[in-house]
Amino acid sequence: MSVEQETFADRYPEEAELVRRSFLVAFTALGLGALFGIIQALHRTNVLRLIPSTDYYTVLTAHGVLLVIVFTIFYLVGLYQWAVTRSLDRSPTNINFTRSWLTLMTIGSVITGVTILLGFVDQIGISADVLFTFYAPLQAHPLFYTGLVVFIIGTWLAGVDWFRTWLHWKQDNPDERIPLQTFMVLTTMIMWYVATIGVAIAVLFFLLPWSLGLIDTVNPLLTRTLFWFFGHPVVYFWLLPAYMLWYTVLPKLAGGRLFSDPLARVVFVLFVLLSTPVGIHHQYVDPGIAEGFKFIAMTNTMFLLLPSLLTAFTVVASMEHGARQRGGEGLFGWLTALPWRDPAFTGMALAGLMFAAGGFSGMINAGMNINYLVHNTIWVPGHFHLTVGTAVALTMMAGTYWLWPQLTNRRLYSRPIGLFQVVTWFGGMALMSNSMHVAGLYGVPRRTAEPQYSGFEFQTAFGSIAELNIQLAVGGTLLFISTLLFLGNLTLSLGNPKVEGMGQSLPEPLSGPEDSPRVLDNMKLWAGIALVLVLLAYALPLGAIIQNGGLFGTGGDAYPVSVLGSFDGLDAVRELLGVGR
Amino acid sequence: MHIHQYEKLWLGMSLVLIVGFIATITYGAVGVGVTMVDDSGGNVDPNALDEHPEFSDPGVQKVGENEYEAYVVARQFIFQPDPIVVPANSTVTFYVTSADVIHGFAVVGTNANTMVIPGEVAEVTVEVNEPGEYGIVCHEYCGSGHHTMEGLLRVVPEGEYNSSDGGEQ
Amino acid sequence: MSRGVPAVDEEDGETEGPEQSVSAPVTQDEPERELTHEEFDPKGTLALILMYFTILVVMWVFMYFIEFLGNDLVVVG
Amino acid sequence: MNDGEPIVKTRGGLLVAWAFLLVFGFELRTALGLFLGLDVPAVPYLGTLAIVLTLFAVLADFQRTSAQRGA
Repeated sequence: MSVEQETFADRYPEEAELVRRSFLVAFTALGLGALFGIIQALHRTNVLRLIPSTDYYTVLTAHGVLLVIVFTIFYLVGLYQWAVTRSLDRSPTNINFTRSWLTLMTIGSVITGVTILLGFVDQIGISADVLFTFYAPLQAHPLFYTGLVVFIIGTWLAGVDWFRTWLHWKQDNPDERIPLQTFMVLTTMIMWYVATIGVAIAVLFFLLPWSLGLIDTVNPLLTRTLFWFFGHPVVYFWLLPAYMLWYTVLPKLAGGRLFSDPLARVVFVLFVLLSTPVGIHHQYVDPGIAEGFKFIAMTNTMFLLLPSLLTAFTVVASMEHGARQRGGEGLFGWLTALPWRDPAFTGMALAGLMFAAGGFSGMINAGMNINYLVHNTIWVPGHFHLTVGTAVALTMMAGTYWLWPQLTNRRLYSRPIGLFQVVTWFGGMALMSNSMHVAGLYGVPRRTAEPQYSGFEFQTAFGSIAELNIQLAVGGTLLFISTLLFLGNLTLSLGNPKVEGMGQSLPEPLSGPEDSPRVLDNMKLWAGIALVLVLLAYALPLGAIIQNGGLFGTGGDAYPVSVLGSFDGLDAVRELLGVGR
Repeated sequence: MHIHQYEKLWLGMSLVLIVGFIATITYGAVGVGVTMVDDSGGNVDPNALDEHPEFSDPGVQKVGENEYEAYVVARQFIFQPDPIVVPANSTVTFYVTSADVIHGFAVVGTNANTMVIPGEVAEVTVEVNEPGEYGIVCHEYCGSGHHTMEGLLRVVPEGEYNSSDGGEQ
Repeated sequence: MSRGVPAVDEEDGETEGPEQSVSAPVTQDEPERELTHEEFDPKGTLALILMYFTILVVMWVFMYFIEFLGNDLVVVG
Repeated sequence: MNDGEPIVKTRGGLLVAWAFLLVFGFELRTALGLFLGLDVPAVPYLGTLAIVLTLFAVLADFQRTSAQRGA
C-alpha cells in the first residue's frame, strides 16, 4: 500500500456525493432522535418534565421511527452504496436511478416524519402517535402510512440498483466469486425483500385503505402479525451493516485480516434463511395464536443465534490476529496491543462487547415461556438499546470516523474527541440499559410516560426504583452528550482543508473465498429456501388468524390518534390536497 | 471448506447452547407445565361486549372446588372490574379482552402477563397462593392516557372471600 | 500523523492537533510479523469466548430457574 | 509488566481501560444484587471505585511515560 492513496471520493465523486447525502439524512435523524431520547429519559424518570405526558407518545413515536427507520436505514444505503461500488470497482449502471431511489426514500421519510411531528400541534389535527409498531385499531393519519410506503419502495429500488450493478459486473467477470462486501449487500437485500412482504400487505391492503375510510375494520391480530413478519427481520436489516463493518473494516483497524471469508458468507446466508420465520417470537403472549406456532418460532429463533455466535468468534479472532501481528503476546496480553486510541476501532470493539451482553437478554427474550417474566417490561427496550442502540448505532458512528475522510477528502476534526465520544456512549449505555433490564425484572412497563402508579408500588430485590431512575437519566444524558460530540466533530471536520491521499484499502481475508463452496454464491437458491421457510412458518398461523377472526376482524371501531376523529375517503383526499375541511 | 479447529469447537459449543436453551424451555412447558396464552379463548366482537354473557358484567365467579374464573375487560384507560378479588390458594383463570384498542395485562412482579387484543380473548390460568395485593398495569401503548391505566388484584384469605363481591364493582 | 509507521511505536497521540487527526489504522504495510491462517491459533479468542459461554450458561440458569420459575403466579393453562 | 513494558500503551487506551473497569465494577454490583440479594450502596461504592481507578490510571500513565523515556 502506498502512503498516498486515492480515496473513494477521488475515484467515485458522484457516488461519494450520494453516500454523503444519505449520511446527512441519517445523521439529521440521529440528532433529532437523540433529542427526543433525552426528553423521554428525563420525563419517564420524573427528573425533568418539559412536555405534557400526552405528548410523550409523540416524542416516543418520533424517537423510534427516526432512529430505527431513518437513521439506520439511510446509513445502510449509504454504506452499501459505498461497499458495492468499492468492492466491484464499478459505478451504478445508471447513477440517475441511484439518485431517484435516494430521493424517494427521503421524500417518504419527510412525509412520515412531518406527520409524526405535527402531533405536537393540536390545531392542525394531524397526528401519528401510534409508535413504531403502529398497532391497529390505533389509527394514524393516512400520510403516516403513505410516507412509509414511499420510503419502502425507495429501499426496494435501491436493492434493484445493486443487483443490477452486480449482474453487469458478473457479465464482465463470469468466473469470479462475488466480492465479500457485495455478497453481504445482496444477501441483506434478499432478506429485506422477503421481510417487507409482511409490512407491504399490512399497510397497502389494510391500514392505508382503512385510514382513508375505504374499509371499515381491520383484524388487529392479523395486521399485528404481519407487522412482526417484518418487525423481526428489520432488526437484522439494522444489524447487517454493522456486521459488514465488523467483518471487513474492523480487522483492518486492528491491524490484521479477516479470519475467515467463507464463514462470513455462511453467516449472511443463515440470516437470509432464518431472519423472517421467527417474527411470532414477538407474540409469545398474544391470544389467538396456538402454542405450537410459538414453539416453532422459538426453535427458529434459537438457531438464529448461531450466526451471531459464529460472528463473535470470527470477529474477535480477526482482532487477535491484528494484535499478534502488532506484537501482542500472552493469553490476554494481546488485548493491550490493540489500537485503543483509534475511535473507529474502539467504537466497534465496545459495540461488539455490548452486543455480547445484549445477546444474552435476547436469548431470554427468545425463550418462549420465560417471556411471561419480561414481556413488554422496560427490560425489552433495555435489550434493544444494547443491540440496535449500541451494537448498530455505535458501530455506525465508529465506521463513520474511518469512512468520513475517504468520502470528503478532509481529515476528521479531532480523534481524541471521537474516542471520548465512543467511550461516553459505552458508559452511558451501560448505565441506562442496566437500569432498564433491572427495572424490567421488577415489572416496570415500557412505553409509558409515567411509570408511577397510584394503587401499588414496584417491589425491588435490591436498590430502589428511585436509584434506577437516576441511572437511567444519567445514562440517557451521557448518550445525548455523546451524540452531540459525534455530530459536532463531523460538522467541524467540514471546515478542515481538503488533502490528498487519505484512501484506505481493505486487506484480504486469511482464508479467502476460494476456501468456500461456490453454492454459497447462489442467490436464487437462498432466496427460494428463505421463501419456503417463511411459508412453512407463517401459512398456518396466518390462516388460523383469518379463519378465527376474519380477514377484517370481528368488528370494532378505529381509534384515530388525530383529534379530528375518523373521516371518510373524500375528506382524506381533500386533506391530501391541502383543502381545509 | 477450511475451518479452524477452534472454530469447529465453538460451532459445536454454540449448538450445545442452543439445544440446551430449547431443552430448558421444553422442560418448562412439559415438566413444570407452563403453557402459553393461545387461541383457546376464542373470538368476540369488541363492539358487542355488552351483549356478551360474561363480558357484559365482568367479574369473578366460582366454577369448581377452589377454581375461579375472572372476566376482565380492558378499555381506554381502565380495567373492569377494579379491583379483581380472588381467594387465596385457588386456581384462577383470567379471560381478558379489549373493548377498543390493543392493551396489555400484567400482574406486576408476577408471571401473569398477556396481550389484550380486540376481537380475541386471552385465557390465562394461574395458581394463586398467599393473600396479598398486586398491581395490574396496561403495558401496551393504548392512547394518550395510557400511563394512567392500572388496576389491582386483591388476594383475600379464603374465609374472607365473599362470592357476591367477587370482583363486581 | 505518520502513516506507514507501526502504531505500537506511536505513543504520543494525545498531543496531536486537530488537522493532524484522522481516524485511520496505520499498520497495514509493516506489521511486526505476518501471520497466515495456518500458523495462527486464536488462543486468546478461544479463552474469551469460553468465558462468555460460562457467563451465558450461569445467567441462563439463574434467569430461568430462579427469576422465572421462582416467580409468583406461574401460568399453568 | 514483567518485561518493563507498560500494559497501557496510549492515553487513549488508558481512557478505555478506565471506562471498561468502571462499567465492569458497576455490573458486578448488579450481579451481586440480583444473585445474592446484596445491596451495595451505589454512591460510596462507585465513588470509591472511580477514585481507585483514577489513581491507577495516573500511576499507569506515569509508568508509561517513564518507560517511553527510557526506551
